[in-house]
Amino acid sequence: MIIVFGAGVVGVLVEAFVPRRFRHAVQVILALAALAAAFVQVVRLGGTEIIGAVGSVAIDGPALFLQGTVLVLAFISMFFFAERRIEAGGNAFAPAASSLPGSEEERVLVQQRALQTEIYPLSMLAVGGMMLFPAANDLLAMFVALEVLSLPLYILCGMARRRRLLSQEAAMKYFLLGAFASGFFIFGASFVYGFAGSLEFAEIDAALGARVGQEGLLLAGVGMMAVGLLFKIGAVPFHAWTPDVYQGAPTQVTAFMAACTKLAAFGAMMRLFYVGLGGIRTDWQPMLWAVAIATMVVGIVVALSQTDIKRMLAYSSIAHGGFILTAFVAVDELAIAAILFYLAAYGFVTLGAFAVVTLVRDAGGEATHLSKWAGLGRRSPLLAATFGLFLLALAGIPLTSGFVGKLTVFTAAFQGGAMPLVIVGVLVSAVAAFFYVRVIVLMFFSDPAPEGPTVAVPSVWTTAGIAVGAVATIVLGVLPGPLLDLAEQAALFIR
Amino acid sequence: MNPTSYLVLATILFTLGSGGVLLRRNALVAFMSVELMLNAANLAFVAFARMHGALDGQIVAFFVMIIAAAEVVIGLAIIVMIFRTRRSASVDDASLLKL
Amino acid sequence: MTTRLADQLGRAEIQAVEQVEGFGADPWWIIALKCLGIFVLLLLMTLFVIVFERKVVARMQHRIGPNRVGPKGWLQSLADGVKLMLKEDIVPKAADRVVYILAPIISAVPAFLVFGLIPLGPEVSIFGETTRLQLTDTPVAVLLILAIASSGVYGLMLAGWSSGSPYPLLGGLRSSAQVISYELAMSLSFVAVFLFAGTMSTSGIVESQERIWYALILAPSFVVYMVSMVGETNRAPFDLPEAEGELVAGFGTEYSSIKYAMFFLAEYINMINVSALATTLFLGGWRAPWPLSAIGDGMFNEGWWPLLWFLAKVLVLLFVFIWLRGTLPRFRYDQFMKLGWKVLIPFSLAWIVLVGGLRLAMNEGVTRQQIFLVVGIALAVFMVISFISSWIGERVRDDEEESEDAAEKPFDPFAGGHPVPPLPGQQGSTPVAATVGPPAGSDHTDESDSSEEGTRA
Amino acid sequence: MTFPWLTTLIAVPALGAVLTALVPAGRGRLAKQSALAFALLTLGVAVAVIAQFEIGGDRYQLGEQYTWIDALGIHWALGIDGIGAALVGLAAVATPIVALAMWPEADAERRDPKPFFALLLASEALILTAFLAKDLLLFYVVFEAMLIPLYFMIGMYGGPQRRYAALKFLLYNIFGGLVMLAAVIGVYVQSIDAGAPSFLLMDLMALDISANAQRWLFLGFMLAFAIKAPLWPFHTWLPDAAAEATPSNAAFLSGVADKVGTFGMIALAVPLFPVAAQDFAPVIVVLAVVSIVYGALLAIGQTDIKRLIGYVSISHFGFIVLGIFVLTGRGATGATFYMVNHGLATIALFVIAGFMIARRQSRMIADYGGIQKPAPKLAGAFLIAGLSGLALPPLATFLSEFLVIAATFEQYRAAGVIATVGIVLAALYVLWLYQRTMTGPVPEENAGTRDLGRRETMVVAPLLALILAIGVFPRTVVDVIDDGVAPTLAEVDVESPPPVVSVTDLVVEGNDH
Amino acid sequence: MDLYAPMIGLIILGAVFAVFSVVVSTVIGPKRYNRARLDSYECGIEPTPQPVGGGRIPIKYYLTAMTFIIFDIEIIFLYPWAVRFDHLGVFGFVAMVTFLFLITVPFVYEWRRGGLEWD
Repeated sequence: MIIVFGAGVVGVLVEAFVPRRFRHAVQVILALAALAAAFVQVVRLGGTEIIGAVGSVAIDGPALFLQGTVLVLAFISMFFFAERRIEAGGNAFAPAASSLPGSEEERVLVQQRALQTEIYPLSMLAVGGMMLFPAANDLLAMFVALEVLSLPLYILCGMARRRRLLSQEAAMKYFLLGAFASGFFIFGASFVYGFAGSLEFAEIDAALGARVGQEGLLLAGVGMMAVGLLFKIGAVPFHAWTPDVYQGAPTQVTAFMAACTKLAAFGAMMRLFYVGLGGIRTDWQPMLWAVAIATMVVGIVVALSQTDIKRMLAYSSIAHGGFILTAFVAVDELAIAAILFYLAAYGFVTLGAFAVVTLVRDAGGEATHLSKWAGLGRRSPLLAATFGLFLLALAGIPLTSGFVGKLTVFTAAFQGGAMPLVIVGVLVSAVAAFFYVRVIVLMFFSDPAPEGPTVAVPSVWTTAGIAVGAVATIVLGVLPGPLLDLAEQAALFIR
Repeated sequence: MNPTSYLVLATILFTLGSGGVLLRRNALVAFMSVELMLNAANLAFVAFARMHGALDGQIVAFFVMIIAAAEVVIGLAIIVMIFRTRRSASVDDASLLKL
Repeated sequence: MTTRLADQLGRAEIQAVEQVEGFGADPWWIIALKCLGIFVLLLLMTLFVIVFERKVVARMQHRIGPNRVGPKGWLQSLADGVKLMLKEDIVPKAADRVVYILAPIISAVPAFLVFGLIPLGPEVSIFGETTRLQLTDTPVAVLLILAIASSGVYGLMLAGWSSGSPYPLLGGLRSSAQVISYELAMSLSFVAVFLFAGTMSTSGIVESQERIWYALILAPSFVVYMVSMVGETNRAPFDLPEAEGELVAGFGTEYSSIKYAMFFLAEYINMINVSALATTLFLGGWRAPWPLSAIGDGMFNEGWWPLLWFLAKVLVLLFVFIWLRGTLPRFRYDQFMKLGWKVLIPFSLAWIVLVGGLRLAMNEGVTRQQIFLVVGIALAVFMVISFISSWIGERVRDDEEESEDAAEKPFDPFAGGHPVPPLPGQQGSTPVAATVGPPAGSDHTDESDSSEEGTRA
Repeated sequence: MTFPWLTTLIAVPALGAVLTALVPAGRGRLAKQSALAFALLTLGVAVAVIAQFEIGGDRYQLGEQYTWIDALGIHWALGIDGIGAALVGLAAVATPIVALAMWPEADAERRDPKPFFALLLASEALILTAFLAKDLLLFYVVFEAMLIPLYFMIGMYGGPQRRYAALKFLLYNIFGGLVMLAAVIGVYVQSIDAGAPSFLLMDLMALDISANAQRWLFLGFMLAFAIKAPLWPFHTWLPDAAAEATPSNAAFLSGVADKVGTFGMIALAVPLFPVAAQDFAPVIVVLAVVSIVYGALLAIGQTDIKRLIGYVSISHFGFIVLGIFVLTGRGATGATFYMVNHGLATIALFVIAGFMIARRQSRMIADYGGIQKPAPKLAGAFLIAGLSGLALPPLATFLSEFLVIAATFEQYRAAGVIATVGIVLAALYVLWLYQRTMTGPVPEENAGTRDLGRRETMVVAPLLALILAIGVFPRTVVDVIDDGVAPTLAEVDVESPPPVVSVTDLVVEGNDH
Repeated sequence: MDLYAPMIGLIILGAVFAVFSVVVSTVIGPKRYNRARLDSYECGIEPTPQPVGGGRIPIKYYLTAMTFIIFDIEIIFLYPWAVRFDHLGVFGFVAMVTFLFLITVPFVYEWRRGGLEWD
């Protein structure tokens, strides 16, 4: 974690001192090296269980698992960030985020092939926050991590090279609502603190049974903190930002964000609710039941009517959050393992899917309208097949990672006594299959649109990233054993 | 020390803030409302810290302040950016992203 | 983390630090008396300082200065005040009325407050009540002073904004930018003082200077403070907000009558304030200067005497203000900001670390020789590094300029948000100019840099 | 370690699918040849496997078991029993025939034929796995996974409405599948609660699941199977799919793939949840009877040949389900036997209909007439296939239908009566179809109809031969099936033994007719 | 609270004085209407109408404000640290140096990227 933060800091310095033409290479290498080094460190730490940093950071199975996953996913995301081929020499980001779209200044920068390199330090900082988030062992560290991971993302969202207005708008919406949610989180935290007299989860847990008469305070606090965290997850009814932001943000960032933020947020949520508030689970379980059902249903039902591929994936991501929540209400190790696995599996799929979206382009940039995807299977079967694979994984068809994920999650939920949730989940998955399959139909069975989009030939960066995503999807679908074992071993929080 | 009155104040501030975010159409105002929410949280933390006779609540308030500052910086950057591109800071004008 | 930190600090002390010895026990009438006293003192000093300034400056310029009103012209400022009171009060029609009227009040009121926290002397007896010669003190007095002082900025800002006119707006912005910039340096210069004093209460700081003034042992801090105090009060040579040549009268352009006088008053009181603060923090407060303090077993440090020393010290500092105004030309805005951000702040930060390190070393029992040795080596290393880095930096900067010169864009008159005419050497974005590449040269550094500036945001 | 016959049986078509997919584009013929070769090879392996099947041996033979996902107790567990053996045989026989039948059809398509053949082999591999799986999750995985190749087969080739049909097919089945997933998880959770998490069928069957839980889980399974083996009212995807897919594809779909549904009922739903099966049997019997009559009535009303055959299938699936849920050995044997026979008959019908459509370029019955004059062989084949749909002795279907109806009469007399009505209706639609298409005056445009060609004969002949052969010598097949049925129903018997005489006796008795 | 009460007295006094002066001056000052006098001052040229809600504020000032906020926060941390310096020992010193370093990084960045250039 410190390695990543360090890399972020060094990245800023690089930004400051290295001349422009070397910046990109240096930043990419730095980012990748840092992520790899951090991953090695996480692996070396495997199995340790300590509470460090004066009690505010807990290194345990779930934390390490999620940190490792975040690192791997971020590593792949960096591949996409580094892609320069599809935008004729530039990457997918505006050369200078502050320049006015269409202004002289921008034109010059584009001509110069100026590259946006600040994305790397920014994403390093975000990754650092994501690593801290699931490891945070007190309310303060959790809040700090929440912000550290969010703030760079807000900015990253506004940096798209094409469709700048959309992108900036996404950034603003994300920012306003995100800040709103973190306001809820911290206010709720203050109530919980007021109730328990301590910030540390273990002590909060201890206080749950000890203090009576102030449950109102506690529950209000828990509710508000849940709002903050559910927002990050994109659960209904706090999901309103997701489609807008996913659509508006540069697709690479969307991929990164969709995969990694969800991961980190679920990790944090598990720690908060399991470790800190495990004692009052009967109080918060009904709430999460309702949220889970609403999330699944709304996510899928609204996704049905989408015509933009990024929005559709956004709603699907909301729904997947709902699936994970079904397991969340079953508080046991099986559930933790299931969630961990699902998150990892989902991360790879999402990354891959969004990366494919970056490749389908027309004159105006990415062609995200569904009608433009018609007949893609004829024109570039390999790409369409890959995307089809990701869609099938999202739909949870067997032999893909999505299926195993769903299986584990529903198993956990079922065992935790949440059978109605499982049934809703299953019904909703069936509906979900409809729109995933619809895209496949469109790609393979429709005649190509006459002036349809072209598929950009990516450089080795994106190709490698998508390939990793696809391979992971299949491997986790066919041979999920090792990762499942790992998740199971990791599924124990320390207090 | 009885924190009730402080809590009531904090809650009122928080409600005002959240109301502001939801109701005001100007991005800057909404954004300031968010800051108000954070400060309400600060107040609550400090009040509770007094109640428990512990310092950690106050320390949290410090951190919240930094984070609020960081948010200000980021938020202003984004809002100014939008303002420059479209010469308006109204949330309603930013409506390219619709369902 | 926090819980444990709190334990480290010791919970018992929390309650203890909430009171400052010797305060908070005055009867109400003494408080009222003190308030009134401070108020009158400030008004009188303002009146005095204005005339004093005019006379000193006149003397420096070989003029006579005011000499008509009152004995030798000493009532000149009082007369000016009365005159301003009787002038027509104009509210421009583009102005935001409420804010426009409130702005001078907002700027004046905080100015009065600061003095409430300044210790003017030790314990004295007023009508039989023993009390300290200070309105009040709190454990965070200096912080409070800073807060009060900076709230005065709102007055300037709002005045500029509410006038509904371009010059005041720019003036207001400038002055607030200036004030907040220099406030940073100023605040940073205090840190070393707190480090030594171990308290933020003003009386406590004066107490701790019994042996030696901080101006001596913390000379760099003092220098930083002196510079920033001038910047903070918008005084020459840093009086950019009212730079007549550029901005007419800055934020006060649209003000007239007593409202204008209010700003004026606030400015002068602020001068007195910062001088008083300097006295308190660095010059031993009300303590008698060295030779006097030795006389008669410290008799000059008791009773009402210290008030005299205090005022004398303040006056000396005020004289410095006037002296500066009389001798130094006005800075350019960019030079001024550069001084603040690129010199004072980094320097202060480095100084804080150094002081902290030294004090830590002393606390940990390291001997002086060792300290000097380490400091010497560190200095040498630092110099070598800075030399090399500046050398490399130049090279890199040259590279960068080269690469960016190619992209030199035509001069955009709206780049800063406001239309400005092109500087010599810059090309307007007329069709003709666009075809002509501007000559490569150092003139363009700023321009190309500012194109990048926003990427940070 | 013995030779992993069953894995080989699955691996051969899977390998074939991969290799066929790797055939370079444009070499359609090579793809076809490769697919056919692999399908025949699979048939060979299947024959070898079935030959090793010992009647009266262990319940599951040639078992293989490897741990797949340890964390969830999932295994790659295969085994073959009587029911499985019969259906494996069916699938292995059907695939090369379908591949061969598709041969000309593929040429008529505008698309590259390669994907079809690759997908065909892939789905064969998955279907075989389903018949052999002895791990519930493995079964589920292939049960769902096979939808994908089938979906593409329908969606990429066929009539103008094929995309709609494909989507409908997929959605219906995914819906059913996901509900089943919930039930699968439910069973698994039961096993966790029992302290031995496992997906192995043998372990699961040994579980003692409470009656209430059984009912819910049973419903979950049954929904999926009922959709797959289209049981009224979950049938509506089949007519569309049958009408829009290419004829040989439709043959494969309803002849082979849908058998997984009925196979699931008899091999999974009933033995896993014996109590629930008994509770729900009356309901399902009613549905089955409705299916029979409804399918038959709608078949009569159809104007589209393929759609008609689709409805015929629904009617026949009704018989199969009926046979299973009378819950007697006779019924189950009959149903399984029916599966095989119906598979053969349906394939024959679809394939021959496909030949006709290829000639006339129309699916409308009204466009035909008098075909038997210009193309007597075609008409003859069609008649035999049709009659086998009608279950006329000595054709194969007769015995199975008889077994089912006899068993039904023993248990549910009313249902038996109504099911018999279905037979009458069957006679009506088959004969009427034949009459409308083959007999009568020859319209001008049908005068030049070619008779069956050489390859077409190669396709039809083995089918008809098999139908006839099994009809005349049912004993072998029935014995094999019966060997599987006995232990399966034993689970039901444990709870409440049905009033049955020895199963074998009944079969023999039935055979004597 | 007793410590802060006297300040309120001073606030009241200052406010009364300021408000009183302003009010008195409006009352006793002359009123002579003149259109030109009520226009905003632009060196005599026809005043440009200001947009509603004040004019546009150059971006530069936002930058300054943002940087200020960062340092202000830093100072908030420095003050208590300085006051308790002797009690915090080596740990406190190291922590603060780290913190200062981290604050310096963006500062250096801004410096290098031209955020500290005024013109």
